[in-house]
Amino acid sequence: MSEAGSHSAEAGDAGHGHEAPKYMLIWVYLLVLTLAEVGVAFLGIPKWIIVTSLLIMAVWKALLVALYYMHLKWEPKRLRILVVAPLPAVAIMIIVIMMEYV
Amino acid sequence: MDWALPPNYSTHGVVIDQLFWIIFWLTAAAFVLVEGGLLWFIFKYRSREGQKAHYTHGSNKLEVIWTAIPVLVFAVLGAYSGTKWAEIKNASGFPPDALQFQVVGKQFEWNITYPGIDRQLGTADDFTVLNQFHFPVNEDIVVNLESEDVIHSFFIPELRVKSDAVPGMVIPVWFDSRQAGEFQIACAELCGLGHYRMRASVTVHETADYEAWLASQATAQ
Amino acid sequence: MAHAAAAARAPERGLDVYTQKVGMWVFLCSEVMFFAGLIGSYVILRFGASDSWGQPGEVLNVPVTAVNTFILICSSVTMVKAFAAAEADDQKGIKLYLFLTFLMGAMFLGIQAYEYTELILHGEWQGSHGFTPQAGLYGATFFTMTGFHGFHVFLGVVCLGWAFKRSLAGEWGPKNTHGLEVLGLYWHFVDLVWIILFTIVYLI
Amino acid sequence: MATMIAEATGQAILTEEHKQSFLRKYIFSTDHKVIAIQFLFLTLFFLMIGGFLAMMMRYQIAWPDQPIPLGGIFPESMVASGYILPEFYNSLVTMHGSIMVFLAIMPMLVGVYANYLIPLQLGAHDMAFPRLNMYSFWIMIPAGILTLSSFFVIGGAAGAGWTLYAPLSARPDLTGVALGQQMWLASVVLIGLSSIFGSLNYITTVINMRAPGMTWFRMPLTVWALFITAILGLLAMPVLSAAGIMLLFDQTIGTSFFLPEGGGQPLLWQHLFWFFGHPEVYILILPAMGFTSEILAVGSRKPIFGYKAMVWAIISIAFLGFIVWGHHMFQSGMNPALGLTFTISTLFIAVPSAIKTFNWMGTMWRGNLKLHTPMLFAIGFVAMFAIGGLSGIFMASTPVDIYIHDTYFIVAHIHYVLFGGSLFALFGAIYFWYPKMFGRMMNETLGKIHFWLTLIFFNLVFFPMHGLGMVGMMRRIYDASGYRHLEGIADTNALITWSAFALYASGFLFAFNFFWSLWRGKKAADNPWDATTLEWQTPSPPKHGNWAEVPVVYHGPHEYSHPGVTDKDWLAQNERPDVPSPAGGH
Ligand code: HEA
Ligand code: HEA
Ligand code: CUA
Ligand SMILES: [Cu+2]
Repeated sequence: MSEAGSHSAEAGDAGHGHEAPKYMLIWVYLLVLTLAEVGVAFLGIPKWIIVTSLLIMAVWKALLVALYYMHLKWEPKRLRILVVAPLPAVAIMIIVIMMEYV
Repeated sequence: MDWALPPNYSTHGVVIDQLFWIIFWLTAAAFVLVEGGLLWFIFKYRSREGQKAHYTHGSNKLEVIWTAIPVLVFAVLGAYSGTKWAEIKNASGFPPDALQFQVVGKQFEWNITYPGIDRQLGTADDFTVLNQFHFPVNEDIVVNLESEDVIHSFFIPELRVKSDAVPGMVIPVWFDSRQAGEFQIACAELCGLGHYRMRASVTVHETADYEAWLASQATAQ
Repeated sequence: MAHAAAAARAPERGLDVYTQKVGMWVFLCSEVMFFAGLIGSYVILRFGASDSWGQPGEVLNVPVTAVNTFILICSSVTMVKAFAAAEADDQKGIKLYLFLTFLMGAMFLGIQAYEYTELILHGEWQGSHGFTPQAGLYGATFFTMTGFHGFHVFLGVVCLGWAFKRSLAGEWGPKNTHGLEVLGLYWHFVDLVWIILFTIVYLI
Repeated sequence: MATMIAEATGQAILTEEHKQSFLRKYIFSTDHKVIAIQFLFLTLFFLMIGGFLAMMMRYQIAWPDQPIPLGGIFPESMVASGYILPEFYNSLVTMHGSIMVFLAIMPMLVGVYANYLIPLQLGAHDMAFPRLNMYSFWIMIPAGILTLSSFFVIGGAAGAGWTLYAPLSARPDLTGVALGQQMWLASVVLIGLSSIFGSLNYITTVINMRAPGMTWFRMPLTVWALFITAILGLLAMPVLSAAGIMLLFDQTIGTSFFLPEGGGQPLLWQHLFWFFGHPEVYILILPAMGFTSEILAVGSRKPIFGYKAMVWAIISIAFLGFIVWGHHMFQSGMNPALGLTFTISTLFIAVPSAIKTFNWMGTMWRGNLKLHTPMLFAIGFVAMFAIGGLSGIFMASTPVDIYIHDTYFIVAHIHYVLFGGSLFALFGAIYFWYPKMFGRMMNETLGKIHFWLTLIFFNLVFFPMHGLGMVGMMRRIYDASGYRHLEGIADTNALITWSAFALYASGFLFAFNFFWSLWRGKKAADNPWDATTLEWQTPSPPKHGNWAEVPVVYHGPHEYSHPGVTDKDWLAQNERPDVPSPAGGH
């Protein structure tokens, strides 16, 4: 997050005040992770390992997109707070309803 | 209309009524406080010639007081309600020797399956009767609620029982009656155009009468 | 009207980003909840229901969809490149990258349409021929989730076409990047949702 | 989406609008004030419709064995030989509830007043996205048409309750309602879209477009309430849309999300619905609380008591609002272990409401109460909301809810919070902001008569319903005769129905006042109530663009009777920087 410091509150916009992100590098990451996902899905290992590793990779990919392509990494903290605001609601909804079945 | 809960005949209903009246007095006090306060303020502080309002932004002390008191009251009320709720509804805590029935709701009737003389559901002497629910007094009853089509709700006001019957689920409900008598099952969940008339009779027998009724049903079968 | 006569002081500090970007992020928050409703239902139904789900590759054609995922990810990178080009005032780059993004978005939809047709006509699930939205919870959740995602892609493609048209007139540039950035946010979000969907629908 | 991007490319909103055609100025206007007034007329119309449906219901409940007067004018599918049919009664209940909630109260609270007040009270020229704002109004039109016309399609209007529990709502063969239900769902999805567009606008405007000096804690409580409401709407409505679409698929294309025979889960519908539904009821009360705070401060000539506590109360209500939904499902067959959590969270959500109630009383305490019509309605709000809130405590206690769930006790609760709460505050708001909106005052005398009639008949209608609930009368029943435990309630029901007619009639007194004042009302001054917030520092009605020059804010929102000001008992937010502004506390 060192870039965040160089970001001036005045300009206020991503894309200014920080070095051009390495978009192509992220792209390579995403592709490798996708391939890894497809590979893991067809491995003959216990299901729970598959599921956990797939979920981790999916979240990882999603974070890459959000942080780099959507520039969240360089956005002011206030915007980042806004963005994560719905996530607790999502978690509560899904987890509580799932408790119905345990 | 008398403004009262109907008489209660079930054991767990005592708890319900007790809680109802606790909350009643609690809220009555709050009611008097709020409504009385408002009326008093209206009379006392209504605008008059030359009157000036007292300039204040509030008081942290008061703020803390009227946050803390409700928090305390609600913590106690919540804990008590939750405990009683678990006692009433938790299927794992139901008496194991309770008399089991199966009740299946269906637009717009109640099908009651009796355990028969052997007191066991799922045996050959089970039989099903439409819209008539008979059971013995002073005995733990567990009804396994099911539904064939939509959601219904099994409601016996005098026994303080209510639970939805949901298609695809079996929902056990525990209650008893400490007095013999005639009641009704009402359906309390909107279930279609006949919802308002989806009722069944409930007869709570003295133990001996129940056996006799069972025997009479057995011969009728 | 004389609004131009600005006030002596600057407006209050908001989120430190321009209004349209705030608006898009707020909109994406609601989109998160929409997909949470759909994906949550899927998770819950799958977790709690008796219905069974197909193993990866059993019903769905994972290789084809993996290619489609690849396309969508590539379109994300071209989208962000278009934005970078606009910042750098690289007019050729803007046009090229916008066009590529538009094209890949359209390709995604084409492949999804192909996938749907194949599944409906030749899919096999629980002995019945043809895998349709009526094929149990598996079919219902599959088509609803991917369908709504596809619908979002479709909206994005329409907007991309519009943005591309404007790029032909040279309207994007360092002075006018906001539209592209906001469109990009939407497009990346659609990509992000697909990342989740691909994993939980096709691979788990 | 496309519009937002279009707007993102940044055309100046205001400059181009010197000369507008009539159509652009009054019909397809992007001016937030015009849109607000459009919403006002639309929602008052639906209030009238929703009330009319209630009158038909009340007639049936009170006199189930008598044919309804003028029954002949209804189609045979609704009223057969003078008698309301049971399936039509179900449609009446359903459509009454949903029209009131989705087409009357909610859009009146946010569509009208969030639109009107947010830019004006914050010192902005307009909304952040004026065009999107216009769409959010125009989307309501097809939604309204769908809703109204669904009464006249084959099978009639939706009849599974406003909560439309599956499978009843999902399988047309069980109700006979197919198209009507689908139209209902389509209309709710549209309303959801409109409300999301609205919320997006309000949130962005509040965050990014406040005038200089308008810090967070100088925002009027109305804006705070509307802002938090918008967040609730933004996060809750999409869940309803998603669930509604799945239900629509169950209805139309044969999926089985909520149908057990296809492996689906009926309870999933309830969870999703109430995950939306409970935040929804707070959407319906928070703005009302905001208006009340505002009007009470103005009418008491005092700053709001405990402004910061009020703000935090609003925020915590919103937060807790997302974790209490299960209290609607205590008897639904939900896992009983969830009951405890939901009881506790539900009881705790009453704490911020208690804080608010006591702060309202604190605001009136040692005030200089001007009992004009808006003030009367605001006080009425506090009095009635308290009753509604207190009845909520009964249901929040799980064991008690076993007995009173789905009885008229709930119906009493609903109306004390929604009518005694939301609608009272709305009446107050209409009287209060009418001069700003239309440049004329509403008639005070008629207003006071309207208030007293409403207060009296409202209580006569809904207070006895607590008694009906205690006796055990179930909700949504077409005919209560035939139940042994319900013998002897006929008189109460007749009393309720007569009072309901009178209540409805007093609504027309209000309507008369409203329209009469449009043309004949006394010309309003710019600031007829001597209020401090920014909207009153503009002409009545404000010009397009609101301000020639953006105001600069120096003071908190409710500085009445400030000791540093001697010539009058109020200090506008944008006036006299030399008066020291006491920061919070005392
Ligand atoms: C504006 C709408 C609104 C509001 C604000 C509320 C507020 C509350 N509601 Fe209500 N509710 C509805 C609208 C609303 N509700 C609707 C529409 C339904 C029915 C839906 C349907 O099924 O169709 C419903 C149903 C409903 C149920 C389900 C009942 C059932 O179906 O069995 C429950 C259960 O817990 C509940 C509880 C509460 C509580 C605890 C509050 C609390 O927030 C209230 C808090 C306020 C106070 C408590 C009063 C002020 C406080 C004091 C004066 C302090 C002192 C008090 C004490 C110490 C006790 N409500
Ligand atoms: C905000 C909401 C709201 C409002 C205001 C009302 C108002 C009224 N409701 Fe409401 N009601 C609900 C929301 C509301 N209701 C809900 C959500 C349900 C549950 C539905 C369900 O179970 O699914 C319900 C259910 C319900 C029932 C239960 C039905 C049943 O379970 O069988 C009953 C029964 O008496 C009832 C009666 C009334 C009456 C008599 C009014 C009267 O107060 C109406 C009086 C009308 C007015 C005061 C309007 C006056 C205005 C005008 C005349 C317009 C002026 C016009 C212009 C200026 C243009 N309602
Ligand atoms: Cu069965 Cu109502
Ligand atoms: Cu609730």
